[in-house]
Amino acid sequence: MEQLRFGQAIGKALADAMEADPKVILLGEDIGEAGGPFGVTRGLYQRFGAQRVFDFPISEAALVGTAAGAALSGLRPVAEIMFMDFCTLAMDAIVNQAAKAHFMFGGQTAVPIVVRAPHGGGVNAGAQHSQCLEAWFAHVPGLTVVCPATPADAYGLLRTAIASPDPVLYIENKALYARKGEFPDTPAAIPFGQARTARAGRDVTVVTYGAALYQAEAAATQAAEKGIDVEIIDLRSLQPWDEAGVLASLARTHRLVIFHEAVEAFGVGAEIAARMADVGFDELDAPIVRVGAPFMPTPYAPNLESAFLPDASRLLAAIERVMA
Amino acid sequence: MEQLRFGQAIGKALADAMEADPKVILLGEDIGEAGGPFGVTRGLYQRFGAQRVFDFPISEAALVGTAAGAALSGLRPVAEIMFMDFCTLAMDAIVNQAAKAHFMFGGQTAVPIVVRAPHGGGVNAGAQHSQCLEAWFAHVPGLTVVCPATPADAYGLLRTAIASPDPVLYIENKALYARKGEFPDTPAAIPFGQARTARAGRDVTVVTYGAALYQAEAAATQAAEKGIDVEIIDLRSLQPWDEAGVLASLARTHRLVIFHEAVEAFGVGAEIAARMADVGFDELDAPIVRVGAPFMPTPYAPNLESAFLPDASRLLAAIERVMA
Amino acid sequence: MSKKSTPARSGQDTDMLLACYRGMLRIRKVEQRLSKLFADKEIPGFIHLSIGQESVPVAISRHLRDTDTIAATHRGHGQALAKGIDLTGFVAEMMGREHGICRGRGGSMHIADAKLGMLGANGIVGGGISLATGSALAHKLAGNGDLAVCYFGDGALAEGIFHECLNLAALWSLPVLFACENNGWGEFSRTDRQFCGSLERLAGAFGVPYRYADGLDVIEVTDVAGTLIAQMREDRRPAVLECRVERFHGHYEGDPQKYRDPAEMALLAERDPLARARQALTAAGVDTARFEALEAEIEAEIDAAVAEARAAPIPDFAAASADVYAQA
Amino acid sequence: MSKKSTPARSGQDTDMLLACYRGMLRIRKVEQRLSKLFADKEIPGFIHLSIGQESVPVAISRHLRDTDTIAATHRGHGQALAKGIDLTGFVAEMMGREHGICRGRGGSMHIADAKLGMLGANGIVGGGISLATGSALAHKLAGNGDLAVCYFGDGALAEGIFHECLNLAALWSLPVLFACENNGWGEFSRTDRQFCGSLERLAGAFGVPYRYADGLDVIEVTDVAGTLIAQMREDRRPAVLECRVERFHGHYEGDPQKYRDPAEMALLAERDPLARARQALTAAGVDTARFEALEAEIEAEIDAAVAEARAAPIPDFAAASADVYAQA
Ligand SMILES: Cc1ncc(C[n+]2csc(CCOP(=O)(O)OP(=O)(O)O)c2C)c(N)n1
Ligand SMILES: Cc1ncc(C[n+]2csc(CCOP(=O)(O)OP(=O)(O)O)c2C)c(N)n1
Ligand SMILES: [Mg+2]
Ligand SMILES: [Mg+2]
Repeated sequence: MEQLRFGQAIGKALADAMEADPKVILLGEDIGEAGGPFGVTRGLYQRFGAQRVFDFPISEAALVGTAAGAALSGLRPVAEIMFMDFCTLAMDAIVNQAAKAHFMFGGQTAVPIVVRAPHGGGVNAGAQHSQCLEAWFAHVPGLTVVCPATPADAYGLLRTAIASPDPVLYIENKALYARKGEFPDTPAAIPFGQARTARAGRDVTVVTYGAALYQAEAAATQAAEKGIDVEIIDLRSLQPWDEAGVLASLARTHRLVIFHEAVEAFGVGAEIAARMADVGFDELDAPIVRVGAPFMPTPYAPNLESAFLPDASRLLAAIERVMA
Repeated sequence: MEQLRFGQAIGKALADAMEADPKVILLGEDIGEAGGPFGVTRGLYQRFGAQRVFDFPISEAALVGTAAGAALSGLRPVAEIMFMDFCTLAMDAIVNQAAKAHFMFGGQTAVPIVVRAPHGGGVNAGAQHSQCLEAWFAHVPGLTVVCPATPADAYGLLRTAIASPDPVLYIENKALYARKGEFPDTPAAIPFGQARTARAGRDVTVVTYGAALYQAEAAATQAAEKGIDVEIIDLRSLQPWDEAGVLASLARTHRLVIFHEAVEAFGVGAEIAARMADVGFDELDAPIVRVGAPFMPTPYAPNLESAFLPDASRLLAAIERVMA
Repeated sequence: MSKKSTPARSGQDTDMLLACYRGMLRIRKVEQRLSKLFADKEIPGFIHLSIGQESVPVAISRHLRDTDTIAATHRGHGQALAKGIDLTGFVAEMMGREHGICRGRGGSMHIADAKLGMLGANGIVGGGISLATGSALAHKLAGNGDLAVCYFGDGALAEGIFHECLNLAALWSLPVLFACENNGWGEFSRTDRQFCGSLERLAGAFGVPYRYADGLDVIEVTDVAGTLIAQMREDRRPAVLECRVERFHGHYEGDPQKYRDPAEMALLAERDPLARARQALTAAGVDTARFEALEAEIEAEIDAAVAEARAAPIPDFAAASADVYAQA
Repeated sequence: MSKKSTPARSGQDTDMLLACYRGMLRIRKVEQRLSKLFADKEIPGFIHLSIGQESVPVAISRHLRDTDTIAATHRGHGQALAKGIDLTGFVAEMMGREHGICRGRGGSMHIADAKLGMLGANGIVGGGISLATGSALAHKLAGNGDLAVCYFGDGALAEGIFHECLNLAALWSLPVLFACENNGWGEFSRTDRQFCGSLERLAGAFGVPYRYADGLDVIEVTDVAGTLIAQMREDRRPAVLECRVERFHGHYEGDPQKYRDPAEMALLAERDPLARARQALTAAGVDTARFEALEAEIEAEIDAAVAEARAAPIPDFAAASADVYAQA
């Protein structure tokens, strides 16, 4: 196993997919010669050329809309939205066009696009460059939503996303780009809808995804010192998500905490909690507790943003609460 | 008490607000001379003139963006998005501009806009003219989201929304426009965040909002025949929502079903369920069950759409399940 | 409003005009039947008829291949029929049947026939613009000589996506024909109260060739579209075609059009591309019997399609709900 | 690139040029200090400096009232400073302090001063365009004679919202000045690889007056902006102003600009509006002592602001989290 950075794993998945299938093209602002705002696409323009890697004008609605149109005509475009916050400009193409075409047209067509969108805070970029909006997309029938936490998952899920005939929101936390992790010698595609047990434990299940995983691991370590054995489920896919996997863990631990960076209210965690309060009700020995960002825009000042972002200590407090 | 149609109550709230405050203006496609696609603004152009009621070009992004800009400069615009589905084109103005300005600017400014958006199906209008997307907006700090079910609430919440210094998504189910209901002689503003007990009952709490209320009432009647006494809470406000009110009801009935027209997965009901599985955990005698639309785009064919829309029979089955 | 009718210059010209007339008549007759089926509640929801606007898709489609793609609008029945959509599948779709081209899941605003390169009709004004532009990108990269046609109404000119795609198509030299069916109205409002730009000058601002044609005259549209499309097959660049047409019916079927000036309505008959073509054909010697035969032929086709659609089963909900994703 | 310097035509002209020079110098010096504070990690996040582009906001602001509104961009420090924002509040905001104009909640991309009619800087490219257009609608309805200025970069030209608002402003006669700071770049890509429209012809397509001015010459920009704005106060219509400027620093501070041709970079100094103005002032007899005094004065102001900002407390989280809604 070599070590690879998260951002490099994404770049490698793009490169391997482009190598494997000439129909894969990349569209995005500054992704070409410049290698992308976060360097994720570095070298791809040079390697695959201007007929495969397209620097897009600053027009996000057209970006996703043309990707969808190209997909309807046989290509497999991967569109990069520079910051997930800018998805606001492309919602029609994502939600009303790409997500619905297969169904509305009675199964005649498919829209195999991937929309890559970096989310997350921690870099003092302010309220319009930090949002985690995945819950919106998970609510839209026809979309698939994934959010990897490790380089191996980043690679595997992106390969699956690009191979998928359906539109996929592929969400990458920008704080992870530089983070190194183990990378298999022969990396594999990872199916949608399968969670990964990031840490086995007996006392409480923590469900998380994306960069929050690392805070969860830190909290689990601290909890272990207090004699609490935490199981961590990294969802990886948010739509579909691994309900059976979460339920199986809950059936062992009987306690559930859901942890994510996104705003807690009406976030992804709400759906997990709601399902477990239904299908997992008989397994529950304690309230289901969610830990997410408070209900406010991402603040700029470093001290405000640190207080805003959900962290290990808030998670630990929630773990202790459900253990009490 | 006279009887008024739901759509007329909205029109009256607009008229009264315009009468009371010259800063209130209306912006929307075909809302002027034509009286609006659903007749809601009928007569307002004739009454208040072209300086208060504006027919907007078909450009939804500019519609909400200019409303927000006008609000920043002292007006109180009410913008109509013809179908809620077209909010996809105005998400940036709603989410990145209007919702955040007060916070981002350190409280210097307010953005008193109301975005009126008709949601809901039942008229065989297909996948792009039927969506209930309220969960998106409830997830966005800075926005207020309301969804009335009765003419009186439609009036009262719209007056409150227009008077509010904050951006409000005011969601009206288009199937309700022609529906008549009691209308008080001196209609009052209705505060945000207060649910209404639409039916008192002891056995199970049904939380709902919008047009689904009427299906819930039908289900409650059917349940009563089976000896089940249903309490119906009409949320009215979705962000903020009346957590204390729902909890108080749950503390009496110990059983909770959440019912809405929107797609169930990641919908508004998920948040209600998640909160009750936390703060209401000790009150629960049964799983929390949600009933919403299945995870698919709204289909066109009448038989498909009927099967798609959540109805009293599905709700009744859920009620029976939690009573079992 | 000029009253000169299209001169039928030769036998060949007459054949072509007759073919155009037939295409327009077929759309007209189909939509008149849809209007009736709608009034009889055999078609649910709402439908937008293109009666008065038939010349544009008929003329454009004469120059299209099966592999060329089109993005259609909410007022797109004619666009679909002219591209060659199967009539039974089309009618059955409106009627919400399993044999509908979209298996009853889409309806009038979402008619699509993938085999014919239809990127779908669209319920979002301007929604097809970026789809067509993207499709043109695919054509360009495939090097197949195909092009994409983007139909849109004058109301859609105000949407930002038009600007974004005009820029992209010009910047990247994409073979997309932006075909504006300008009927002067967006729903219940005159377009001149909604949009004050000149389409010709907008196209010019991006260096995109622009041509105007009077939709009253199907031959003029055919000629102009032919010139643009031939050029596009050559140079693989975008172009804009604007056609003035009239919307005879309401915005949606059942719209009483109270907002329209009766005097203006009264003049519509003079702006009927079918009447105009028939006049020219008559002048060229086509006789009544021929017209009657044409009508009968088309009515028979429609009767058969409607009968077949009526007989078709309604769609199965379980199957529909299982078909949200293409991935099995 | 012409080397002629702005002729200072009279004593009055010299005073005006000096005032412009002082305004530009103040922006330059503030941003140079921000650059240092950023390098020293006293400013977090990312900031976009407008060094090389100071002439445009300085020139425009000369014609603005306090009650005129402006929508600023992500590269908007100069736009805010020229409008008169309090320097301490400005610097403290960058430093994330409670005394920041936005109480540390906004940062560089969200600088706003409501008292000065600032509709806010914006992190969304093109995000301010509709805000300014809406503000102009408010001015128009209030009948107050005020106008709105919408600053935007050349990269924003590709966003559809520009088209939508240009149409609206022209259609409704809204007093909004669309002021394009054209620096030839959008992030790391040349704008000519992103946008192929002519702004002049776009404006023309909507019948909106357009003027170009060379941002190298602050007097030229002042004159042209003055003409447009005077006209706008009169006729209450929109106008477009395009100014060519140079972006001396990277897209964001710390950007090594490897993607730029060193030869082009070397020529930048010749395109410095401050150098140009100083040259003209020198020719008009302004001596070194005067320049030094100016610099010293500005540096002292900046020193004081930075010191005060540094001394300010960091914001309180509980207070911030309670201030998401204006409604108490
Ligand atoms: C984005 C969006 N906004 C508004 C509507 C509602 N709507 C449907 S058709 C229409 C008018 C469109 O006018 P035009 O493009 O000229 O087409 P026409 O109906 O005249 O053929 C409007 C406003 C819509 N469907 N989509
Ligand atoms: C909607 C949106 N898309 C992309 C970005 C990322 N971005 C920030 S600045 C910029 C370039 C903008 O270019 P221009 O408008 O010319 O302004 P300049 O930076 O040159 O002053 C881009 C693409 C953004 N902030 N918002
Ligand atoms: Mg029209
Ligand atoms: Mg620029």
